[in-house]
Amino acid sequence: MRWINRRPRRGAEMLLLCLPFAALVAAYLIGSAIRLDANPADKLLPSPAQLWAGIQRIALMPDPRTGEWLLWSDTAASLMRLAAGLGIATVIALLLGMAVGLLPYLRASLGAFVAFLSMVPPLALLPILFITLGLGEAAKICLIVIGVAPIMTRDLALRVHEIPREMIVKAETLSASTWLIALRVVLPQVLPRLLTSLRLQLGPAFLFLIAAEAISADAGLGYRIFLVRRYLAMDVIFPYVAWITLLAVLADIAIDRLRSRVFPWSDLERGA
Amino acid sequence: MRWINRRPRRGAEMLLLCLPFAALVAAYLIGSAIRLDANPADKLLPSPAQLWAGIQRIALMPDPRTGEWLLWSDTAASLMRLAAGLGIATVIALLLGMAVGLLPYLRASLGAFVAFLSMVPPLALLPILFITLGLGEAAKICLIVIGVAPIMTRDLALRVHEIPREMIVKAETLSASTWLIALRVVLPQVLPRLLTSLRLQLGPAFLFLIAAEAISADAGLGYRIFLVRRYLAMDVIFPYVAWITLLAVLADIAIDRLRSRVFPWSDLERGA
Amino acid sequence: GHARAEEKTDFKVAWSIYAGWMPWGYAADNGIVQKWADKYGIAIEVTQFNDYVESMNQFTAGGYDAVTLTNMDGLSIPAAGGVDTTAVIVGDFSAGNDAVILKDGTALTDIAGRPVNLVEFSVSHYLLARALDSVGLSERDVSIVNTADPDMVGAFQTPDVTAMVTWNPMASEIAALPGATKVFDSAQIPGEIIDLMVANTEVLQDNPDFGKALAGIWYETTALMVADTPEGAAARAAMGAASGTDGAGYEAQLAATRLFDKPAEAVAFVNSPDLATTMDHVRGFLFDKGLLGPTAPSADAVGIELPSGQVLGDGANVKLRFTDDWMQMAADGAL
Amino acid sequence: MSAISVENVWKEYGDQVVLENLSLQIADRAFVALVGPSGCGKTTFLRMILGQERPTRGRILLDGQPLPPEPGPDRGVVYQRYSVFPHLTVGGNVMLGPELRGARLTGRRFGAARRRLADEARAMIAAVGLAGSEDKYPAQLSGGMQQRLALAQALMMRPRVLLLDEPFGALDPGIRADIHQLMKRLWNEVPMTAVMVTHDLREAFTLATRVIALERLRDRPEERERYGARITRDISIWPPRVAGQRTSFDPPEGAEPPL
Amino acid sequence: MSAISVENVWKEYGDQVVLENLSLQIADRAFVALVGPSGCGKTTFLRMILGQERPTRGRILLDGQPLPPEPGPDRGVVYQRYSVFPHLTVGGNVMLGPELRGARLTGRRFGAARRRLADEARAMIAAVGLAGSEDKYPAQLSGGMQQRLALAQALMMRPRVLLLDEPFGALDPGIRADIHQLMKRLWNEVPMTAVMVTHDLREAFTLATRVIALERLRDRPEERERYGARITRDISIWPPRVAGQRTSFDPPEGAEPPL
Ligand SMILES: Nc1ncnc2c1ncn2[C@@H]1O[C@H](COP(=O)(O)OP(=O)(O)OP(=O)(O)O)[C@@H](O)[C@H]1O
Ligand SMILES: Nc1ncnc2c1ncn2[C@@H]1O[C@H](COP(=O)(O)OP(=O)(O)OP(=O)(O)O)[C@@H](O)[C@H]1O
Ligand SMILES: [Mg+2]
Ligand SMILES: [Mg+2]
Repeated sequence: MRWINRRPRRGAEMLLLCLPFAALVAAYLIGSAIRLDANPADKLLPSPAQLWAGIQRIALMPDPRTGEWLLWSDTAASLMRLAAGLGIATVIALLLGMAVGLLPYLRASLGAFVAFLSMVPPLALLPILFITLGLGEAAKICLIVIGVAPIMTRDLALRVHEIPREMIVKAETLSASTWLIALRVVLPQVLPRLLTSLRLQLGPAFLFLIAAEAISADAGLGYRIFLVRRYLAMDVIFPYVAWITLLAVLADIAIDRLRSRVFPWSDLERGA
Repeated sequence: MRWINRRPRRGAEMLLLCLPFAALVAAYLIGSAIRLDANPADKLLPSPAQLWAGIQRIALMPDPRTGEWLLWSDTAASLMRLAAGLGIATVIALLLGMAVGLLPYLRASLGAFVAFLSMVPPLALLPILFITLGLGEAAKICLIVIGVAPIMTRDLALRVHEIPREMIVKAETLSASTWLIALRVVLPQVLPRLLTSLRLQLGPAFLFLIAAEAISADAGLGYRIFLVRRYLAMDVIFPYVAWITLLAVLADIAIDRLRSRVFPWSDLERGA
Repeated sequence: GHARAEEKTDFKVAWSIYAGWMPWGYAADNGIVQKWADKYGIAIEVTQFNDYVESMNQFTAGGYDAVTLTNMDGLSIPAAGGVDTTAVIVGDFSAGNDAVILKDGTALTDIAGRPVNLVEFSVSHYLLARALDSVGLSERDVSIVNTADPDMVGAFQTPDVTAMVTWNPMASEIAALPGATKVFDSAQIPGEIIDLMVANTEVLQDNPDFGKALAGIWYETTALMVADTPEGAAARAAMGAASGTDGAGYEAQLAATRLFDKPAEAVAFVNSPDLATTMDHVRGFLFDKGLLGPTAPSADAVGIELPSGQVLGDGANVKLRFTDDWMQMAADGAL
Repeated sequence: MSAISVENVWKEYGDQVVLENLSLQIADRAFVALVGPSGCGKTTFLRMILGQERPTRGRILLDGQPLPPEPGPDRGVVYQRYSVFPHLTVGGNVMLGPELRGARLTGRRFGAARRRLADEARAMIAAVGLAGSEDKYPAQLSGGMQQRLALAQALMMRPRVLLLDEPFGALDPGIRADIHQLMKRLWNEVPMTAVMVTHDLREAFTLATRVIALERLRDRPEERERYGARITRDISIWPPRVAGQRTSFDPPEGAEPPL
Repeated sequence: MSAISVENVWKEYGDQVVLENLSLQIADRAFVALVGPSGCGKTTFLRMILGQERPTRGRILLDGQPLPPEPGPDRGVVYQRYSVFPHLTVGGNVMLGPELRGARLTGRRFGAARRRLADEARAMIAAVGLAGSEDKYPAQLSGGMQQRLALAQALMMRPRVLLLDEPFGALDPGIRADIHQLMKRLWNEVPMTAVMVTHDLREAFTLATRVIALERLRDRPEERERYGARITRDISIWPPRVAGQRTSFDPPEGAEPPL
C-alpha cells in the first residue's frame, strides 16, 4: 500500500506525536552530559539538576534583592507590554484595514503606503523610537505596534477586499449605508480573520518585545534573557525560552478557541 | 453616492498614491528643521544636505579607512547571507512541508513539533547557535533558517493538506506512486504557494539578518547600522533603512513576477 | 524634550550596567538619590539601560541630562555629536577590568594574524590599539570582528574565535574558561580608561545644584560600599545581584577597578598631567577611526578642556570638559 | 407601479461592446426571463438595472424616473451565490434589511421593535418553507435552502423590482421544481416586477410572463469587439400570466409534476 | 472482463450505518446509474469500489478477485469537481497517466516515447471534442470542457471500470446534452464497465443500461443512525442497451433532441 494511504492507529499516533519531543530532550541530555564530562564548569548545556536549580531560583523563590518572584514579575511586565502592543496593533489594523479595503479613495492613497511600511525593518528604527518616545513602556509597545500593525492591516484590507462584491451590493439593496455595510456586513466577517492574523503575529510580537526589552528595561522576559546572557547563564535562559514558547502556544490556542466560540459560523464556512 | 462606490479618477489616483509618502517626507523635513534649529549639531534627524553627504560617503566614494564602497560591500555581504538563509529555509520547507502534508505518519509525528518550533523565539537561542556554529556565516544563515523555516514548513504542509483529496485519488487512478504524486501532482501545485510564502518571510528574514549581524560581523547592512548607532550617525542609518526597505520591496516584486512567469496557471486559478 | 539651558528642577540621569556604575542603581533603589535631590530641592529620575550605547545616544539626543560613560565614548559620542559635555565625577578607572584574551597563546605577540572579536569603536578597541602599540604591532596585523558584548562569553567558546578583547564581567568569565589566557589588561595602561558621570554643560552651568547632588550621591554610596561592614557587604551583594552575578563575583570585578571613593583622590587624578597624555592618545585613536565626525580635518577638531584650563585641540569648539569643581566640593565637605 | 424602460442602452468595456442599443419596456408586475448564451451580457444588463453599473450610452427609467446611480432598497437581488451573509443565522439574515433601514446608526433593532420584526421575519421564513431553521447558519443549509433564504431576505424589503441572476442554476432538479413553485406563489402575492436571468429555457417558460433572448448577431472573432448583443427574441407567454391571477392553464398549486 | 460483485457490504462511520448489507452483481461492460436522495451513500459506495474506502463488513470483487485496497489504474474516476490538474495544460493532463505509468522515477516521457504519447493524447483530446485547446489550462476552459478533459484523462488509462460521481451535475442543460452524446459514444467504443452517480433521473435513463436506486428505508431521526441505505429499485433499461451495439430505439447519433 502507498505510504500516502497508510495511517497510524490511535495508540501509535500519540507515540509518534511525542517522538520528536523525546528526541529533542534526549539530544539535549546527551549533549549536556558530554560537555559536562569534558568540563564540569561548562555553562552552555546545564544538567537537569542545574536546570532545576535555575528554575527554582527564578520561579519558586523570591529574589533576595527585590523580594520578587523573578519569572512571574518578568512575565507580568512582558505580557502587559505584549497585550498593549498587540491590542493597539489590532485596533489599528481593524480600523485602517477595513477603511482601506472598503473605500476606493483610501485604497488608492494608503494601499501602497501600508505595503511599504510593512517592509521597513523596525529593529533599525529602534534608536529613533527610543529617542522620540523615551524609554518607558511607550517605546516598547510602539515597537510591537510598528512591527506587526502594517502586516495585519495589509492582511485585513486584503480580506475585506476579497469579500464578494455581490455581498456588498446585496447589503446596498437592503438599504445599508457605507457605515452600516462596514458595521454589520464587513466587520463581523473579517473579525475571525483578524483573530487568525493576530495569532500569526504572536511570534513576531514576542520577537520585537524581546528586542525592545534587551535595550532598556528593568523587568521582562527579554530583559532577563539579555541580562544573564552576559554570564551565559543557560540555566536561566533555557527555562525562559521554554516558558516564552509555552506562553506563545497557549496564546495561540486561546485566540483560536475564542474565535471559534465567538464566531461559530467561521468554523462552518471553513468546512464548506 | 456612498463613499464605497466613489472611485478616484486616473489622475487623482497617482496623486493619492503619492500623498502619504509626501506627508512622511514633509513630517521629516519639519522635524529635522526644528531640531537643527535648537541644536545645529543635532544628529537625530539630519538635514537633507547632511543626508546627502552621508549617502555620498557610504555609497559614492570609497571609505578612506578600508578603501571599500561601504554600502555596496555591506549589501553584498547581507544579500549573500539572506539568499543562503532563505534558500535553505525554502528547501527545508519544501521537503519537510510536502512530506508532512502528504504522509499521515509524518504528519502525526512532526505536525505538532513543527508548530512548536515555529513558536520558539529564535533570538533567545542566539548564544547556543553561536557556540555550536561559531561566529562565522554559518550562525547567521542558521538564524535566518531557524527563524523562517518552521513557519514556511507549517504553511506548506497546510497547503499540501488542502489539495483536494479527489485530486490525489485521481492521480492514484492514473497509476501514480507516492513519489510520483509528490513529484508531479503536489510539488508543482505548491511551488507557487512556496514562493508566496517566501515573500511573506522576507520581512522576518531581514529582521533576523539584522539581529545576527548586530551580534557579530565585519560587514553587512545590520552590522553597519548597529556600528554607527554607537555615534548616532542617523545620516547613515536612514539611508540604510531606506535601502533595506527598497531591497525588500524589490525582492517581493521580483519573487511575485517569477511566480507569475514560471507558473502562469497560478494566476488563472486565483481569478477563478 | 531637548535638555535646554535654563533653570529647572527635574533632571534625568541614565546609567547602564557595569561594575563601576552599579552604585548609581543602588543609590536610586535605596533612597540615596532621593535624599540628595530633596536636599537641593530638585527631582532626579535615574533610569537603568540594558544597552550602554543606547544610554549615550539618549544623552546625545537630549533626552537625558547626565549619563555614565567612559572618557573615550564621551569624546566620540556626545562631544563629537555637538553636545557640550562636562565630566562631573570621575568614578573610577579600569585597572584590569578590560582585557585582551587569547586562546592557545601565552603572549600578546601571538595575536598577530588572528581575527580579534571585540565591540568595534569601544574602549576594547582602544585597549587593543594600545596593546598592539606596546609590542610594536598595529591594527593592520590583525582583523577586527565586531561582536556584541552580551555574547562574548558564548562566542569565545566557538572554534573560530581565538582572540578577544572585552570588559568585565565577561572578561573574567572568559579568562576562567579552559585554554584562555589573559595577555594584556587595562592595569597595564592605568588611568586611560576612565569611567565618568557626565552632564550637559549648559544644564550644569545653569543648575550647579544638580552637579552637587550627583557628587553627594556618588560619594555617599561609594563610602557605604567600600566599608568593611555588614552594610557594606550587603550593598556589594545587592549591586552584584543587580548586575546578574553575586557578591563574590562583583567583588572580583571591583578588584580590577580603581574606584575613587574618596573625592580628594579623584581631584588629584584629574589634575595630574597624565590626563592630558591619555586624552591625546584617545583623540588620536578616535580620529584614526573616523569617529570625530566624517568631516573632522584632524584630531584637533573637538576641543577638550582640562581642569587647569588647558585646551587640547580646537579652543573654539570645546565640547568635552574635565573639571574638579564638584569633586573638590565633596572633598571640602561643602555639599 | 414599477415599470422599467430601457432606452437605447449601450454598454462597453473599454473597446469591447457588450450590449448594443437595447430598448425595452417592462410592464409593472411583469416577470421577465432573460435567456441567452454565456457571455452575451445578461448579468451586465441586470447589473445596470441594479445600479451596480452604468450604461455607456442611453438611459434606464424606473416609473419614468432615472435610476439612482447605485443599488438601493427599491431593487432587490438574488445571485446564484453569495446572496446571503454567512455570519448571520437564517433569522439574522432575514431581519437584516429592515434592521438596516430602521436603525441608521447601529443597524440593530432592540426591544419591542425587534420583537415585531422577528415575528415578521418568522412569517417570511415560514413562507419560503424554512420554518424551524431560524437559528441555523447558511453553511448548515443545503443549496436550495440558501436560495430560499436569499429570496426571503430580498422580499423583506418589499422591493419594487426583484432581480434574479441564475438563482436556481446550482440546484438539483427536484429541489428546483420545489423552488419554482415557491417563486410563482411569491410573485403572485408580493407586488413586484421580476427580471430573472436563466440558462434553462424550461425554467424561463415555467415562470415568466415574457421571455427575452439576448444574442450577439455578429459573433465572428473579428466582429466580437465591435458589435454587442441585441434582443433577438421577445416572446410573451400565452395564455398570458397575470400576477395575482392564476390561469386555468397553470396546474393547481402543489400538483407541479416532478421533472 | 470486468464484472463487479458486491457481497453483503456494510459501511459504517463510527456508530452511523451508511450502507446496510448491499449485494449486487454488475455485469461486464454494463453502465450502471446510481440514483438516490442526497446523503444516502452513493458517493460512499463509489469510493469503496474505487478503493478509497474499505467496507466495514462484506467484500467487493472485481472479476472474482478481491479489490486492491487502494485506487489504481484499473479503475478510473471522474468527479464533479477537482478531476483535472490545474497546473497542467489540456495536453499535459491527458498525457499524465501514461507518463506516470511509463516513467516510474521521473513521471515524464522524453523523445520518441513522448512524441508517440502526444499523438495518442491528441487523438483522445479530439475524441472528446477539445481539439485545438491542447495548450490551455483548465482554468481557461468552461465547466463542460473541463469535464470532457477529465473523461479524456481517465480514458487514456483504458480503465476496466470507470466511476463517475455526478460528473455533469454542474453543467448547463445544453452542454450536458452534448456531453451525454459523447459519453454514449465513448462507452460504446472503449471496453469498460461504468458506474455513474447522478441526481438527474433523466440522465440516468438516457445513459445507463441499468438504474439502481439507493434509499434509506427507515429514515425517522431515531432510526437514522442504526439503519443504512439499501437498494430499493433495480431497473434494467428496456430495450436493453449493449455496449458496441446501438438499438433501433436509440436515436441516430447527433440527432439527440435538445432538452
Ligand atoms: N467588469 C468587466 N470588465 C470587462 N469586461 C467585462 C466585465 N464584466 C463583464 N465583462 C464582459 O462582458 C461580457 C458579458 O458578461 P456577462 O457576465 O454580462 O455575461 P452573461 O451573459 O451573464 O454570461 P453568463 O451566462 O456566463 O453569466 C463578457 O464578455 C465579459 O467578459
Ligand atoms: N468520512 C466520513 N466520515 C463520517 N461520515 C461520512 C463520511 N463520508 C460520508 N459520511 C456520511 O455518510 C453518508 C453518506 O454520504 P455520501 O457522501 O456517500 O452521500 P451521497 O449519497 O453521495 O450524497 P450526495 O448526493 O449529497 O453526494 C452521509 O450521511 C455522510 O454524512
Ligand atoms: Mg451571468
Ligand atoms: Mg455524493
